[in-house]
This record gives sequence, C-alpha cells and structure tokens, in this order.
Amino acid sequence: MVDLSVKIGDFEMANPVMPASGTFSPEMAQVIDINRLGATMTKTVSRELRDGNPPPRVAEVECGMINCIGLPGKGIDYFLTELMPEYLQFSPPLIVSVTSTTEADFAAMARDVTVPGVKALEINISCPTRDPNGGNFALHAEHTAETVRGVRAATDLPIFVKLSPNAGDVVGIARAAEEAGADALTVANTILSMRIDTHSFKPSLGFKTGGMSGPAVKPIIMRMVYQISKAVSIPIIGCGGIVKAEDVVEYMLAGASAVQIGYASFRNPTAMISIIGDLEEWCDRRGIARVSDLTGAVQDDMETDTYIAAAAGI
Amino acid sequence: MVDLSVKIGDFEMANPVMPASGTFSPEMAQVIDINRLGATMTKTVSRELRDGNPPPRVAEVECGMINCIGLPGKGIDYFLTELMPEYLQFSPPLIVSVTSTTEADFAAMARDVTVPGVKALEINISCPTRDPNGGNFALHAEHTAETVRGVRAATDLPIFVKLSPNAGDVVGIARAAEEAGADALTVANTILSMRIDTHSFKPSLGFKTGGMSGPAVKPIIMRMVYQISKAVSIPIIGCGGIVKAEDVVEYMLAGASAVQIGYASFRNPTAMISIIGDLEEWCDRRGIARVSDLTGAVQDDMETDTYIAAAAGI
Amino acid sequence: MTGMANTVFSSRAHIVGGDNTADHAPKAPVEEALTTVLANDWINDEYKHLVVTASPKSLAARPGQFFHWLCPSPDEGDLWLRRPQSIYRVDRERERLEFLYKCVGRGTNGAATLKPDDKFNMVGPLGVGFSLQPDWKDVIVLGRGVGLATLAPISQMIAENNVSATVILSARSPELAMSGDLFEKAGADVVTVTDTDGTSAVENVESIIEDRVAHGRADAFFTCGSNRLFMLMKRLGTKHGIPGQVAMEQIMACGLGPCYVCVRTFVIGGEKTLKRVCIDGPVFDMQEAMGW
Amino acid sequence: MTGMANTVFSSRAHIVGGDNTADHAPKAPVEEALTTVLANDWINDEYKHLVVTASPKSLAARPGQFFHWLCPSPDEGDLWLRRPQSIYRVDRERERLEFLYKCVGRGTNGAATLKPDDKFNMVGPLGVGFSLQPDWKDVIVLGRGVGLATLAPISQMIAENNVSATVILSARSPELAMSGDLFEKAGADVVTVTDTDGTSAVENVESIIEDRVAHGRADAFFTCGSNRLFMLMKRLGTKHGIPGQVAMEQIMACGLGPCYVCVRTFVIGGEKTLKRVCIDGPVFDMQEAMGW
Ligand SMILES: Cc1cc2nc3c(=O)[nH]c(=O)nc-3n(C[C@H](O)[C@H](O)[C@H](O)COP(=O)(O)OP(=O)(O)OC[C@H]3O[C@@H](n4cnc5c(N)ncnc54)[C@H](O)[C@@H]3O)c2cc1C
Ligand SMILES: Cc1cc2nc3c(=O)[nH]c(=O)nc-3n(C[C@H](O)[C@H](O)[C@H](O)COP(=O)(O)OP(=O)(O)OC[C@H]3O[C@@H](n4cnc5c(N)ncnc54)[C@H](O)[C@@H]3O)c2cc1C
Ligand SMILES: Cc1cc2nc3c(=O)[nH]c(=O)nc-3n(C[C@H](O)[C@H](O)[C@H](O)COP(=O)(O)O)c2cc1C
Ligand SMILES: Cc1cc2nc3c(=O)[nH]c(=O)nc-3n(C[C@H](O)[C@H](O)[C@H](O)COP(=O)(O)O)c2cc1C
Ligand code: FES
Ligand code: FES
Repeated sequence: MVDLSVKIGDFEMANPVMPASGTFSPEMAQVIDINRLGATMTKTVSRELRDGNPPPRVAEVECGMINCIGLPGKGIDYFLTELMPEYLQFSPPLIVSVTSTTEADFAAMARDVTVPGVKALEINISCPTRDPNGGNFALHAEHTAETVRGVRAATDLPIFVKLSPNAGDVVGIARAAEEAGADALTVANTILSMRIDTHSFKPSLGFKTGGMSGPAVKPIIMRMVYQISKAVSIPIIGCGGIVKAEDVVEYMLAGASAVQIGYASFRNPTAMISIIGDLEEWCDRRGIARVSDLTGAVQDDMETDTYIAAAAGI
Repeated sequence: MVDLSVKIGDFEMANPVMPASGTFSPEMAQVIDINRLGATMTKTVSRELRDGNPPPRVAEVECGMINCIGLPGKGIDYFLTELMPEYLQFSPPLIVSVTSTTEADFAAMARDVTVPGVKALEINISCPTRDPNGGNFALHAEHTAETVRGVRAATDLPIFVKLSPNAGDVVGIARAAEEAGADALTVANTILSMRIDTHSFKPSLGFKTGGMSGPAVKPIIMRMVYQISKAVSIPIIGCGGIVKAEDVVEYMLAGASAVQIGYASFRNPTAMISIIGDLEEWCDRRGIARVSDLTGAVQDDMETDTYIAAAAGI
Repeated sequence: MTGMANTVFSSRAHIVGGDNTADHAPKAPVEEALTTVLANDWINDEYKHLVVTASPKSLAARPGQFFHWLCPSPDEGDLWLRRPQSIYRVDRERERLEFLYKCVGRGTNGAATLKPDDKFNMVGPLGVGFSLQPDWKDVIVLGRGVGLATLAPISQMIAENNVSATVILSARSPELAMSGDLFEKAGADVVTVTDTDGTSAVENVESIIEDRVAHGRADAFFTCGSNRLFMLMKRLGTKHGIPGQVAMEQIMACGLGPCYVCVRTFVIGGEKTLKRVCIDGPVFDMQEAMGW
Repeated sequence: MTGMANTVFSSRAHIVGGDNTADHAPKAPVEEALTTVLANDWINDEYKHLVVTASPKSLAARPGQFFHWLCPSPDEGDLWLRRPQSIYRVDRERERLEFLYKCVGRGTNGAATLKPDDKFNMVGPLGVGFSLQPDWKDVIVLGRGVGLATLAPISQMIAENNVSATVILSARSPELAMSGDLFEKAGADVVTVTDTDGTSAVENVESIIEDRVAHGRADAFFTCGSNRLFMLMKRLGTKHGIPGQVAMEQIMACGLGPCYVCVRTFVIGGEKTLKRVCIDGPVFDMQEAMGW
C-alpha cells in the first residue's frame, strides 16, 4: 500500500489533495467526508465586507468555466469569529487564504489570521476577478517580493504564495517570491478569459472578463509548474484543471508536492474523494511506495538532435 | 443574402476566414477548394533551412493539442522559387508569414518577400516552439516596436503583426506594434504548454514544451482580442480555437475584422469551408446584412452595481 | 483496455455519467447519485417529464428543493457545468423522483436525449424548500411557466399536512397549465388562467386572490415563475399582512454553497444584501425577495 | 433545438461524427467522408477488423495508403486528433473499405466501440502507397505485427498485375499471423514464421529470403512492422542490389502535409533529411529509410 502522505515544507498532509480556495467551504460536508482531504482551505478573506461582482458570475466554456466572483466575503472579523470555527470542525490542517489591496495591510492580515488552528497561509496576490487587468501583485516581481516580505515578517506560519498565470515572466516572479521568504508556491490562479454570447451579443459574465479554470488550463499551468520547479527550491502546489488521479500524477511529475482542486468539485462534488482513492490505486498498481516519490520525477533527458529523434520508434 | 466580404485595412477578403500560418499549405487542395477561402497564408518562412524540433511534435490534450514543430522550412530562397508559385495557383490573396532572429534580418526578410503576388505580410514574432521561453520579440513592447519599425521601413505591403499570448502585457505590446506602424494585429499565436505522459513519465513532446491551440485557448484569446480592440484602432485578426461559425461571430463581436483557423482543419480538413457556409447561414438567419457589421458589436454596457445586477432576471 | 499509454483520461473518469458515486459521506444529507431513467416524455411542445430511480437520500427531498443535473450533451460538444432542476414529485412508494423541465438550451436539450435505462448523474437534494407553519390552514399557490414545476410538490406537502389551498395556474395556453392534476388530487381548489382567454391578466388574478383573502382563505402565499405575479403577491402580502414564500432562480456552478455564483439581492430591514439561491434558497421569504 | 442561447456548440458541429462531409472540392482526390460501419469484429485478442461503406473517391485507395480516423471516445473524455490507419482491403465490387487495427490506446479503443450502422468520419485516401515497377515479376513481402495489415493490400496489387510473390508473415504466435489468406488467394507463396516455434528468428528469415534470391525470385522487397526485419531486408537489398519499399509510421496531426508533425529521418546520397510520413510516404524507398 502506497504511503500517500506528503509534506509542503513543514506542512504535513495525509494525502496530496486539497481544495482550491473559493471552491470549498464547510458546506461541502453536505456531500463529502471532509476529513478525508489532505488539507482544508478557506475562501480568500479580505479586510472588509466585499459584495463581489455583478452576476452572471459564471460562464461555461469548452473544457471548463470562467468565473468573475470578485472575492465576496464578510471581512476578516466575521471570518475569525464565525467561519473559522466551522472549518476547525474538521481534522485536516487548515490553510487560510488572505488578500489585500496594499502591501502593508497584507502583512496585517497575515498577522491577524495567525491564530491557533490555522496551519498555513495562502497569499492570494493573483485573483483576476477583482482586477480585470489580470491579477494584482503577482503580475510583477517587485510587488510580489514586497508583499511576501511583509507577510514573512508578520507571521511564523508557512506561507504559500499563489501566483498568477497571467504574468508574462512567471518564473521570475516565482523566484522573487522564494527570495522574499515564501515557503511554497501555489501555481496558479485562474487565467483571464472572456466569453461573448452570440445570441445576445453580450459578455456572458456580468464583469465582462473572468478567470478560466478547468481542464482547458491544465497544459498551461503544467508548463508553469515544470518551469518554476526547475528555478526554485521551495515546494510547489499544482492547481488547475485536475479532474482525475492521473492529473495529480502529472502535476507531481512536473514538480508539484501537492495539488489543489477546484472546478472538478463543481462538476462532481465527490471528485476530490474519488481522486484520492484512484491515486492510491494508481500508485499501488505501479508499485509506487510513496506518492511523494513522484514529485519532480519527470524523465526529461530528451534527445535533442532532431534527426536522431526523428529516426526513433514511436 | 449577407455580404461576407471584409477588409483588414486595405487588404480585402471575400469572407473573413483564412488559415492560420503553419496549419495550411497548397497540399490542402487534396481535400478542399482553396479558392473558397478569404485568403491564403504561408507557413512561417525563415532565412535559412531549419530542421525544426525533435519529434514527437504533437500531443493531444483536452480541447486541443500542443505542438512543438519549431518552424522547419527550407529557407526564403526555396520559398520564393519553389513554394510561392504553388500558393499563387489560387485566387484568394496571399499572406506571407516571415520570422527571423534579429531585427535587422526581419526587415530584410520583409523586403525580400515584397514581390508580386504577395498581398500582405504576417510578422511572426511570437512562436513559442522556437524559443521555450515563450515567444521571441512579442514578449516585450520595445522589441516588438523595433521589429515592426524595421519591417515598416522595408515594405509597403500591409503588415500584420502576430502577437504572443504568453506576454504579460499584451495590450501594451499591441499598442507598441500599432505605433510602430503595424496595419493589423493577429491575436494570437499558441500558448506555451506541456504534457507529461503518466505512463512513461516523459514529456509528451520531444521539445518538452510547445504551443497549445484548439478550443481550450479560445476564451483566453477572446479576452485579448477584446482588450486590444479597446486599446488600438488598427484591425485585429482573431486566432485561436475556432471550430464553428459561432466562434467566428464571437471573435468579430469582440473586435476582430477577420479570423484564422488552425486546429480545426486538423480535426476536420473541411472545417474552414463548412464554417464559411455556416457563417453565411447564421448571418442570413439573424438578418445581418454585412458580416463586417459584427466587428466590435459586443454589447458591453453592463450593469456595474452588483445589487442591481443580482436582482435582474436570468 | 490494453496499454493505455498517452491517454488523456485513463482512470475512472469523473465526468458526465461516470460512476463516481460511491457513497462518499454516509452521514451527509446530499449525494452525487447515478440514477436510472425510467421515463422521459414530452408533455407538450416545450416540457418534458423525467422519472428516475431514487435512493433513500434523494427520497428525503422536500418541496422546493432541487437536484443538480449533469446533463449529457445535445451536440458534438460537452457540458461542463451542472443545471439545477427543482423536484416535481417525490414518489416514496415506488422510490422515484419526477421532474418537469422546459427545454431551453444545451443542458435541458441534452437531458431531453435521455432514454429509459440511461444513467443520469445528479446531486441532491439541495437547498431550502417550501415550508408550512402549523397555523397555516388555507394557502394560495400562484405560479406560471417553469414555476408550476417548482410549485407542484406543494401539493404533496398540503395533502400530508391537511392544508387547504387555492392554486392559480397561469399559462400562455391551457396545455401549458401543468401540475393542476397533482393539486386536484390533493384536494386543492385549482383555478387555471390563460393568456388565450385573457384570464391571466394581473387584475383578474388579483381579484381571485382578493376574493380568497376576503373569505379568510389566505394564511400564506407561495409563488414561482413570474415576476409580474410575484410582484402582485408581494404587494397583496404587504397590504394584508400575509406571509409568503417565493422560489427564485439564478445561474449556478457548485449548487452547494462554496462558490457564490448564484447570488441574488434581498432587502432585509431596509438593507440590501446578497444571498445564495442554492443554499440560502431557492425558497425565500417573499417580503425579503426583490422582483427581477 | 429551441432557443439555443448561451450555447457552446450551437451550429452544425465540426466535431466527431458531425456530418461535415459535403463534397467540399469535387476535383480533389481526398475527402472527409462519413462512412457507415458494416462490421467491427475482433479477429484475435488484439486486433479488430473494420468494414465500412466507401465512396468512389475512397475506393481509389492504393495499397499502402491510409485513412485518418476521427475516433469516437473510449471514455468520458473526447479525442482531439485523428489516428492514421492504413487500408487493409479495398472491396471495389461491394464498395467497402476494410481495416485491420490493433487496439493500443484511446483512439483505437474508441474505434473498437463502433457498432454496425454507426457513422465513422475518416479522411482519405492519403499518402503515397506501394508501387510495382513493370519489370518486377516476383517479389518478397515481409511483415510483422501491425505491418501485416499495411502489407495486406499488396495481395490485390500483385494479383491485378500478375506478379508472383513470397510472403513471409512473422508473428508472436500463429493466430497473430494475419493476412495470409489474402495473399494465398492472390497465389502467393506464404510462409508463416512464429516466435512460438522459433522460426521467426532473423537467421531463419534471412535464409528464406536468400533462398528466393538465389532462385531469382526477388525482384523487389516490401516490408512493414518490424525494425529488425526492415534492417535485415535493407541489408540484403544492399548486398544483392534489390530495390525495396518500406511503410513507416509516425505520430500525425493533419495527415495532409501542412503541419510537419510526422517527420522521419531519411538518408539520401549520404545526407540526412526529414520527410513527412503522411504525404511523402508512408511508403518510402527502403535504402533511404532508417531503422527505428
Ligand atoms: C433552483 C432552480 C430550480 C429550477 N427548476 C426548474 C424546473 O423545475 N424546471 C425547469 O424547466 N427549469 C428549472 N430551472 C431553470 C433551469 O435550471 C434552466 O432552465 C436550465 O439551467 C437551463 O439550462 P440550459 O443549458 O438548457 O440553458 P442555457 O443554454 O444555459 O440557457 C438558456 C436560458 O436559460 C437561462 N438559464 C441558464 N442557467 C439557468 C439557471 N441555473 N437557472 C435559471 N435559468 C437559467 C439562461 O440565462 C438562458 O436564458 C430551475 C432553476 C433553478 C435555479
Ligand atoms: C501511416 C500509418 C498507418 C498505420 N496503419 C495501421 C494499421 O493498419 N493498423 C494498426 O493497427 N495500426 C496502424 N498504424 C498505427 C496507428 O496509427 C496507431 O496504433 C494509433 O494511432 C494509436 O492510437 P491510439 O490513440 O489508440 O494510441 P495512443 O494512446 O495514442 O498511443 C498508443 C501507442 O501507439 C503509438 N502511436 C500513437 N500515435 C501513433 C501513430 N500515429 N502512428 C503509430 N503509432 C502511434 C503511441 O506512441 C503509443 O505507443 C498506422 C500508423 C501510421 C502512421
Ligand atoms: C468559483 C471560483 C471561485 C474562486 N475563488 C478564489 C478565491 O477566492 N481565491 C483564490 O485564490 N482563488 C480562487 N479561485 C481559483 C481557484 O482557487 C483555482 O486557482 C482555479 O479554479 C484553478 O483550479 P481548477 O481548474 O481546479 O478549478 C476561484 C475559482 C473558482 C472557479
Ligand atoms: C502544427 C502547428 C504549426 C504552427 N506553425 C505556425 C507557424 O509556422 N507560424 C505561426 O505564426 N503560427 C504557427 N502556428 C500557430 C497557428 O498559426 C495559430 O496561431 C494557432 O494554432 C491558434 O489557432 P487554432 O487554435 O485555430 O489552431 C502553428 C500551429 C500549429 C498547430
Ligand atoms: S451555486 Fe455555488 S454557491 Fe450557489
Ligand atoms: S501529419 Fe501533418 S504533415 Fe504529416
């Protein structure tokens, strides 16, 4: 039987599967046994009450969806007093996702949520549904570094920095986050996208643009995980388009230590639980002793000579 | 009956559908009537012979494919003497796609292909399969501008600049291309992606990474067309993931004057011809007199108040 | 399958119809279940009536609750989000669920392709349904269009609780005035008003309601499916101090609460607030809900 | 379908099985055609035999040419690229095409789900096939595995051209030595060699070939399916100055020439060069081809 446990630095998980922020809440207990997840993850918490964006907030596209939720929430005080206890009913370690609009407040937010029960922070500097220009601090290495530095100084909890796939130089930004003290990188948030309804001629989303998630984005984020894992030495959490156990394996081969799942839970609320079971079976079939052995295990010493490669068997 | 003709600046097409570079050759005459296309487009031409990348050169993914062809070709001399005559057998106006590794040679290439029979140039500054860092000059506004300026000085032909979706600030780069003298923008090339075979643990592509195309990328490129069309006043050619007439309509609503089709021709070699027919039918059904009226016709004066939008009917 | 190298989907697929439905949380009230289609017939030009097998969990569905359907594709593409459909009838004896749905787009047209014996993946029962207060002895149910499907299980609720009802079914034409049979069986006083004969005009509906109110036969209001009729009921509710419930719609993703896709605006104590249709509703207090 | 707002695919879909196959270029030799499946049966544990209806264009297929299949999905995902399959038999009388394919991955396992009367979209006939030169009167055909399917239509070619042949079928076990019947009907001298009885060893095959060469019964060589056997034939071809043809494989996208996905390395006049399997081949000069 495979050992499914993984570590993201000092953060330990019974298996590599956790929900992606904004796609999970304790309300999922209506349909799944939350205690079977590797970790739990809050919706991103902001300082103040935010209404979020005008509906429609979702559009179906080929191979996924676009959302423009816009980080609604009742603010950090409500979170700490009302929502935290809900999350803490469950045994997996809790990660709190926070965001802010200034670097100083990001640090303050991190300090405010550094309370018993919270096992790690995810710093959401990459939400494209708040800023249609595609994702906040994570678009620039300097802003990323400054934000992470502030957060690092404010808390001793493990800091996972959630990067933006809308950045041009995602590797440089990953390096900046590492240097500034990130313990791990979540790769990545959603990709800024759009759909126009050819019947009504209107954007399908109330906010016009939104973030795409689901299988469509997987090859793009896979490439980012691979590139970043070659450039940094901190762990990576792969996130984007996972719908089956092989997708988890693929992200781990590319360099991820754990994964997050969002869209799949909308299509199949039981997806995370099934994927954990399938992953176990997959590893057992392949004779893999520890799932963590998959991390970075891609065999990428490819033939570089075109003539030689083009003379090889298929 | 709808008037399907469109103009990209002074470049006139009988209908808005043309093939995307690298997915078309006169060999398509084996299966379709090329004269029914809005334009023809060459594979990107380089100065010298290029072998291209090691196979495997294609990987199937959800909603599309990743390629790492690597711009093979026999060089510009062979193109001009041997291939051009093949293209010129057909009546639609011919666009020649060129690339180079230096700004100076880009201009020289443009001069060299400014010959009778060629009706426009597409400047491919964005191929992610040559440079795994994701796409050459089009990743930076300055490089884009310098390249386009050089080309502008070298030819009087209409210049279409093919942008990279891997750039962080694609709108800024679009503006730079416009200012430097581009006549139109092709939005966009493929998105740098990766697949790892969970059976062999190897990258599925010989070049490890490659460019994704097909329906998966459409919402991302749609957003770019929309954003860019708000920022520039030159025409846009939409390219990415078109598989049906409604996709053409969607790109035109977002701001495109014409479109390019790649992947769909692999899945259905007759796709472009069918789409032209379906587009005509679609317009007739909607009572649209000129297909060009669709360009930028998105109705995006959305309600911005969340409470009002959330009280509206669906 | 042999030698599945290079596969995109190679394990048990967690996708349309895939049997991803082992009981993942025995104590949870909601399940993702693979039902078997028993019937899926047109009842008029626009609506189909779907009957599927039901597990004990789904048979606990209350009136006004809904199921989230993973519809098969109606075309060459695929569907990537579920579609909410409220329960039309819970047949506890024969262990069946029934739905009445209008074919309007890809999801519902995909559902329309289902044939007996097909498997159909649905999540439910979801949301907060209609409820009766002990002192409600005679109520008014007013619906139109798709709303008639959502209101239908109120017939079961009133029958079980020995409540009388006036049920006003509004429709473009008589054949679209669905659910009347269920309410008649439940002993309700069914009034059908149609556009065809002009009886569906708001003034006429208003006078029917006012008549029941005048006779003390309106302890509560229930409505769904028409903004015009909702606004009427809300106004009459305010005027006469009659409580009411309305079933609302919104485009959904998760259907379970986490995603905040399905918000609508409510006014509570003069303050605007957003609530999620999937978990805070779909049935809401009529006075807090806003017209749409 | 009614009211198709918000649809992802709403027009005639240009996707698997979609009827996108009106004759788009009457004078073109290749077509995208929606065939009808007549039979699709297992012939052993690994291979299926597919028979489909054929149009005049596809009936013009030559031995060694291939068709590009848009396979249905074997699972909950979709297939996004076609799969090449060489023609096994062209039945011009009954207007049918036959294929022999090994089920190895998603595409072929998807094809394996086809049932009689199903529609199946394929593009073809594609590529350069085998050819006979007028002075070839007695040839040797050597194949193994999937290669036997590709070589099979040579039986039609030799019969039509009154050419004699020795056909060496190499296989793991006798039941995998396919196509022998077709060659026997064409009057060829069929020799089956298998791993089971050890006769498939290169030395044995070499001695069979040398024997035919010694008897002047080897005007040309044809091979497909095994690198080991290809290398043997190439060596013997060089040694005795016998021309030959080999059918090659490569992963494909377009199947028509434009995309340059399907390149393989060839050596022509000592220079390495890349050729496209789909349009420059799949049948190549044996001396120019490289082992794989
Ligand atoms: C709680 C709830 C219960 C419902 N119960 C029923 C029912 O019992 N019978 C019935 O016929 N319909 C019901 N609906 C409406 C049903 O969900 C939609 O008709 C369906 O989702 C449309 O899907 P589609 O893919 O066919 O249409 P699409 O092509 O997606 O859209 C077609 C039209 O339907 C609208 N629509 C899309 N999604 C929704 C949605 N989630 N809710 C409402 N409208 C939508 C679109 O804006 C558009 O106008 C209910 C909706 C909700 C929220
Ligand atoms: C010109 C040509 C003619 C062919 N004729 C036949 C035939 O008559 N009968 C037959 O059984 N097979 C034939 N093949 C091989 C057939 O195309 C592959 O078996 C098929 O594409 C595999 O698809 P899949 O999705 O089932 O497998 P995948 O899951 O894609 O892959 C399974 C295995 O097949 C290999 N493969 C994938 N694509 C190809 C490809 N295009 N060509 C060769 N191998 C591939 C993979 O590398 C892998 O090892 C031919 C191939 C070519 C190029
Ligand atoms: C409805 C929705 C809401 C989301 N909200 C958040 C959020 O609050 N914070 C965040 O960091 N990411 C948010 N995301 C992004 C997801 O966490 C995740 O990065 C993305 O969905 C990609 O994973 P997937 O393809 O598995 O869905 C949201 C995504 C969706 C679909
Ligand atoms: C096999 C292949 C080869 C390509 N070669 C080129 C090329 O030579 N030059 C270029 O500008 N774009 C090239 N592209 C990109 C396409 O022109 C186009 O931008 C992209 O495929 C997106 O369109 P699609 O989704 O319709 O395929 C290539 C794409 C593919 C799939
Ligand atoms: S649909 Fe996700 S919260 Fe209601
Ligand atoms: S498969 Fe495209 S050139 Fe051969």
